[in-house]
Amino acid sequence: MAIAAESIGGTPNPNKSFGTILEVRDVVVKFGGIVALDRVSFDVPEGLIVGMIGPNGAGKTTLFNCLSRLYEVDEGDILFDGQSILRNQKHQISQLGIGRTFQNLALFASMSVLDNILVGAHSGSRSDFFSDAVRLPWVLRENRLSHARARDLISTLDLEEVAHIPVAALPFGTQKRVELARALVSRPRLLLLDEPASGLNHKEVDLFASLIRTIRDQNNLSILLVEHHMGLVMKVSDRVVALDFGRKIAEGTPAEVQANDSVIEAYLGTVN
Amino acid sequence: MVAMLELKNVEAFYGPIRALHGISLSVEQGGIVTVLGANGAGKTTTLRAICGMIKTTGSIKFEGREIFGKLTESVARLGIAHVPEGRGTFEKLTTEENLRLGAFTRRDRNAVAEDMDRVYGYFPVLAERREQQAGTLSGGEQQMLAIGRALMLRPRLMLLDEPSFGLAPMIVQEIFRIMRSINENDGVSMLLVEQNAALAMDLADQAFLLETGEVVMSGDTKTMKEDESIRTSYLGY
Amino acid sequence: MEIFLQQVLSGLATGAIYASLALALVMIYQTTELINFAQGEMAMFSTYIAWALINAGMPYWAAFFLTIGISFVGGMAIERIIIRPVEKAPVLALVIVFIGLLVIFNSLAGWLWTYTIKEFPSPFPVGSPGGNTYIGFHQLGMIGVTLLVLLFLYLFFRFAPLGLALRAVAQNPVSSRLVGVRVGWMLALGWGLAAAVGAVAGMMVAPRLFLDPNMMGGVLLYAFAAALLGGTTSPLGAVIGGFTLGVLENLAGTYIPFIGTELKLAFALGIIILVLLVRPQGLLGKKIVARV
Amino acid sequence: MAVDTIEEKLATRHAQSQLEAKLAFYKRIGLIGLIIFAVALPFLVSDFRTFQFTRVLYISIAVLGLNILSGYNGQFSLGHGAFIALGAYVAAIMMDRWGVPYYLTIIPAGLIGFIFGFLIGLPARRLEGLYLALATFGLALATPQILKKFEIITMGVQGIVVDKPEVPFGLPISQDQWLYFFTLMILLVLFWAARNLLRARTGRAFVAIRDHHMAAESMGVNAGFYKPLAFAIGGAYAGVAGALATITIQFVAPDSFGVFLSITLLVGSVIGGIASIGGAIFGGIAIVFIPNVAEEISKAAPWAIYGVILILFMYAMPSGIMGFINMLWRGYVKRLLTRT
Amino acid sequence: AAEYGPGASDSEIKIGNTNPYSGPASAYGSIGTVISKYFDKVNAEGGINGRKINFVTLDDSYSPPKTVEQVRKLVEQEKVLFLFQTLGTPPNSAIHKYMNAKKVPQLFVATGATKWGDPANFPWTMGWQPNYQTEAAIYVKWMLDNVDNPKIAILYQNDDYGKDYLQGIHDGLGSKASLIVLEQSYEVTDPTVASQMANLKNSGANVFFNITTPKFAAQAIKIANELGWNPTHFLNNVSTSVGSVLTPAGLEASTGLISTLYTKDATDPAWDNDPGMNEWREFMAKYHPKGNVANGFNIYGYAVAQTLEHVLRQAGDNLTRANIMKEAASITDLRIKTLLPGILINTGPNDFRPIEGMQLRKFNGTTWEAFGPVVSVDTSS
Ligand SMILES: Nc1ncnc2c1ncn2[C@@H]1O[C@H](COP(=O)(O)OP(=O)(O)OP(=O)(O)O)[C@@H](O)[C@H]1O
Ligand SMILES: Nc1ncnc2c1ncn2[C@@H]1O[C@H](COP(=O)(O)OP(=O)(O)OP(=O)(O)O)[C@@H](O)[C@H]1O
Ligand SMILES: [Mg+2]
Ligand SMILES: [Mg+2]
Repeated sequence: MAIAAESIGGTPNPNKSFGTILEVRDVVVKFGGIVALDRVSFDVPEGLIVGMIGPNGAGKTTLFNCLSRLYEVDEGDILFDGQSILRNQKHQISQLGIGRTFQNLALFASMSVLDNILVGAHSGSRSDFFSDAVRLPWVLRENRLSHARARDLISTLDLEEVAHIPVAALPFGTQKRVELARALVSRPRLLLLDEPASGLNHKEVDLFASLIRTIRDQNNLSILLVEHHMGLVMKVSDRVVALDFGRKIAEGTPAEVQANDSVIEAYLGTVN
Repeated sequence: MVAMLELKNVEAFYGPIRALHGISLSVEQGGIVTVLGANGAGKTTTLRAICGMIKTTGSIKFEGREIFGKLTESVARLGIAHVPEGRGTFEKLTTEENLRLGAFTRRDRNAVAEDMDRVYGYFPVLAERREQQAGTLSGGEQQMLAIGRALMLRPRLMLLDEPSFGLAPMIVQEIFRIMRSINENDGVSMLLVEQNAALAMDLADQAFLLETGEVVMSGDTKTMKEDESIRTSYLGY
Repeated sequence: MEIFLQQVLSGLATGAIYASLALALVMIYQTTELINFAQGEMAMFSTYIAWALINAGMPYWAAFFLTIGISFVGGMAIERIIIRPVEKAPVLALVIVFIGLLVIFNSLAGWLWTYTIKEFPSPFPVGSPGGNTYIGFHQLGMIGVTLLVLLFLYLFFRFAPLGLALRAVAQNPVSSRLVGVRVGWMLALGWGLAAAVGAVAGMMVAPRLFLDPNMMGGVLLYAFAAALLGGTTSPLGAVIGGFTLGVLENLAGTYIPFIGTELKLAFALGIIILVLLVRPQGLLGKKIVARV
Repeated sequence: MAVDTIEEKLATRHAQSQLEAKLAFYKRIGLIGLIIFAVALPFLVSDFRTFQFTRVLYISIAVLGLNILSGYNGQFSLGHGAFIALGAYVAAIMMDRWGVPYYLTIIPAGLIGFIFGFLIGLPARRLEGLYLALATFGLALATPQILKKFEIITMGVQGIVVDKPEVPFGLPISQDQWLYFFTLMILLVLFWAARNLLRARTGRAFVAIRDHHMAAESMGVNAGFYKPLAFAIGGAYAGVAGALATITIQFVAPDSFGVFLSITLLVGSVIGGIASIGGAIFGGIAIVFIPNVAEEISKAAPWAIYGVILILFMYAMPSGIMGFINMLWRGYVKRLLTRT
Repeated sequence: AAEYGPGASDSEIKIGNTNPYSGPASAYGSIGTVISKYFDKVNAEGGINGRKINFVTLDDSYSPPKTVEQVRKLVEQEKVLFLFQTLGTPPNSAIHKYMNAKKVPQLFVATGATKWGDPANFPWTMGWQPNYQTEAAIYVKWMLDNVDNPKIAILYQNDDYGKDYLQGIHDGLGSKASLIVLEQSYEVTDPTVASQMANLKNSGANVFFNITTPKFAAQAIKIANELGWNPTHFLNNVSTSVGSVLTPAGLEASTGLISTLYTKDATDPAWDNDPGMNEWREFMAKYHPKGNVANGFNIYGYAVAQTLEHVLRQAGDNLTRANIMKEAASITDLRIKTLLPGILINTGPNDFRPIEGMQLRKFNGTTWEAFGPVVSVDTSS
């Protein structure tokens, strides 16, 4: 990855505006007898990176799936920009301005990198099947714009060499970058990243940290980041939320959470 | 003493693409070897080659016998367990069925039951999720399941492809503890691919560094840890 | 009321026909997660083998079990020889091979034994219990045999580790190999068992439907529907599905004038699809969830 | 993948784009050549052969519809023949009852195919894989029965006979040739439209749903709309094909639209290459000519030969003819790449 | 001097045919096969007027579009002199217009629909067998004369063939159509007709018209017996084979069935020593050993091929399409030895229905016994 590494470190984000972009209110999700989320509440302030940590099975991905409306919320509410998103359907979420990546990769295996990213632009474009079929001029214009944006991201994320290769044949780390590009192409305002650094080695994690911050700064993004790589979480997060057994057990600055006893007991272990 | 596993000049192919360009490495009886390398270096491919999962050339010997060209299932039946990249969960089966499949080749029912309890002891969360459809487990739970399933084989050699993948820090420590204990108590040898190089280097006696399908450096872990480039790229200090 | 009873019983008897082939479909589904479109024709072909054996003077039960054996081996051979080259091909390529097998068996049977219908003996006594006009010994026997096959499959999947291995192979052959499951043999075993179960089905239905190369053509769709209605992974579901379908179509054909006998199948299918819309895993199938 | 300097990177990229341009040029030349060949064909062969190729053309249109639905959108249909039947009857009834000229039946047939496709696609949203196969198989099975049932409209088992279109504008060609050109024209328009559609937003949405349903939704693709849309487009293509079939055969009857028609379409689609546009043409050729070949080989059991041909085909080309051609093409490109 | 149309020459007469050798109707394919074999025999014995018969028979799977294609191939590419015995109502309907526009004879088509005997509108098309409506009308007439207080139940195949019979029954009943208490149909793809039979029995009918093809006929007879239903049971001519329908259904259950026949039945012991049938048996043994003698189609095909042979002999050296049609329309009192005694073939410029007579027969447990004279009902309307 050839990402400029200027903005490594915890320099405060100049775009910070202190509005709240996402409010999670007392969310409960149950699967049969299992309570995966138990009255979880927290906010993501606009322009900040909020890290979310917690043991395996704590409910982090479940929360993401609620935000994407892939899972139904049993109780509680989720507000984006002050509006409940629970009235929206899954496909409307990206249009609201929430983009995401997936923990276990969810790429379109047969498509090329470029096409994968272009699907990400779906919600940002308007053409319908008829205008597509007869190539109306405005469709071509729109298409050119999506392509330009995708090309931009391809070069930012250093994917040029593989732009036309079907994603299934790419190494894991590259696929993760494709997912990131796909999430970014629709210019989301809130980005949900589910374990973006898993499978990366130490150097790659460092590069990734700076990449996230650059992207955030350039696009005025807010980010909710789930990660087990504590180094990364501590480095990039402005705030951290910790979950355990579906409950929020701590919230605060990275340093506060890292020092929290319940977090150490449930998550970090004593050696760290 | 013959090496437990010995790869000589192994090349591997995805269709026409050559992903390994002649790898040689060996794992001693009872030893732990780690393979490091950047994304796409060929670590996973090396493990796949050993298990006969892709087209390969060269020689692969297990306990002195050539296993090159054997079917994957026959390799497994020799006592080689593989925790694959991406976990390879049987998504529609339950947690317990996944574990039972791990012991498919074994006939010692009682010991299997014991091992099942042992795995549940290592990963209590799996015990709670016994009847849950494995595909709905969280990422980390599935990773535990993959490791548990490999243990159910009672292997003599374990191939571990990023066992810490997606696991919470505490569980990672736990898993490395388990690996060490299995290695020490049961004499299980291990070939470990791991991004958390610091932990891997602590556990292993030998390390191999791969770059674009070739071994570029190897040696015992103590000396390797001293290496400047390894420190900056993999260990981060 | 009498006609109602008549139709229900006749529906059960017909349902047993659907159920018996549906069991074969469930068997193959467990190993491949696919429906073998040639299953019906394979069953028909097995029945011709039995017919030829009986005609050559072999006692019924000897022919019955020999046919099951031949079908088992034949099913394994088909998998090893014909299916294996496309094992890794896209699913649709496999479907085309199934269609190819279907027409080959049909045409081969027609060529060897002509399209003239043949009588096939029933192992059960002629007539009906107490001389009733509702249900005969053969139909009862057929229902009984179907339940026996069901029991066998249930025990097989419940207790034999092989049953679990078969399901594993269907879902994830790569991981199956990693735990030491001999995938090739499992597939062959699945095909062999499906062919054997199909042979039983064929020999049970032939006395009712008469043996001809198209005997199973019509049954296949019903069996397919029955298996899906019951839940493709559940042998018991398939049997319940078969009986339900048999009764449902009879009642629809009898009591809904517009549907009549022309659209009774379409109607029954419509109902099944409605059920599946509400309960996509079928009546007894386990709900399978995909998550990210 | 390790390219070190910017200069090197730019140089390889330049070479690559030159190569791409060259390959695109070859493809275009090939396509133009094919079209010229298609136009010249009726002048090279007999009227009977021309008629056969007309069948190939309209069947190809139906297969393309199925490719869009099953190949690109991943919705497996065993009942596509129902839409052909629909289009065929729309055309037959318009021509026979209302005296509408044949060329005015094409668009209504397509539209009605579209609407019915959409309606059938609505419940199909909740059915996947085998369940959809069953539902569509049922549709195929019920088609002739429904056509027989609604005798007042369809004339029941008797079928409807229509007239053969006359050659317009006093062109010096035979009726069969005219029909061929008429069909070819429609085919070219529909293939062009399909190509545009599949390369654009809609097509990407179709494939995204096929590849990863949930991720597609999260990217903003409304599967609840696009899945029925794929059915609708598949239905529209099949409807047009049905109208052309009526015009070409001049007869419709329920028994022309049995289960076997749907199965045949699927077979053609897979043999041609299901997730491809060009494959539809090979599919059409396969559907029309494989039975003839089978018959040439054995009169006694042509169907057995047909089955054997199918199986052998799948051995040789598991991804269909187009998949095979693509493989050769990629091999060729690779050789070009290594040479530069 | 000889006159030739396409496909005819000093040495050869080329004849086209389509048959379903594949697909759901493939049982009919044996007709095409036996006709081919018959022409092998004709050729082996020196041909017709010194010319060999070249019988080109193609598969159409009973699918009309396929028939059109195959027939165009025969006419335009193979350039046959005429078509003979193309099989099935829908396939023949599909080519009806084409054949008449091209003025190519569509001779002795293998279907019993009424529309093939319409020389005024379709002078190039001719049927052969008694049409289904005639047969149905014969049953109805006899029933009205002989059954007290009839209540009629009908089982029919839901296709052109079944509907034609149904039409015949309705026409025959005329104003008495209300005597029908229940009609039930089945599809050829149905596995069984058990449900229909239960309903028919339950309707309280005492007359049963069984309009089914062999497999379903056997099922219906068997099931009626199991249900303990004993109506006056009319079985259509299509399914009268003793060997392949009545024996599987059970001879006892079949006793009392009424049908009309026009061909002899090889499995009927009455014809065991019949010279006409012995000729046919010799033919089967020598030229078609794989053919099933219990299959009535083998007698049917033999008889219709003999009819054609007669026409071609009569045409002599004038082998134009027009003359073939003319000769086909001038047959008088032709007797074919495998047809029942008393069945004569007659055609004329306005009579395109070669066989119109049939004889009612009743099954006595071993054989079909004739009763009453050869009857024919005029259905040309
Ligand atoms: N569809 C489901 N059905 C049943 N249980 C589920 C389902 N989805 C999630 N769970 C359970 O809910 C709990 C929370 O899962 P989730 O994936 O949110 O965990 P997580 O915090 O993301 O863990 P990880 O760090 O391992 O990814 C887990 O115990 C999991 O087994
Ligand atoms: N299925 C595949 N098809 C084609 N090429 C592949 C496939 N899997 C891997 N490769 C290629 O083989 C090379 C080695 O990949 P491999 O997966 O072994 O890397 P790795 O070292 O395990 O990387 P990672 O850390 O990302 O897991 C890569 O260049 C990759 O693109
Ligand atoms: Mg998670
Ligand atoms: Mg790897």
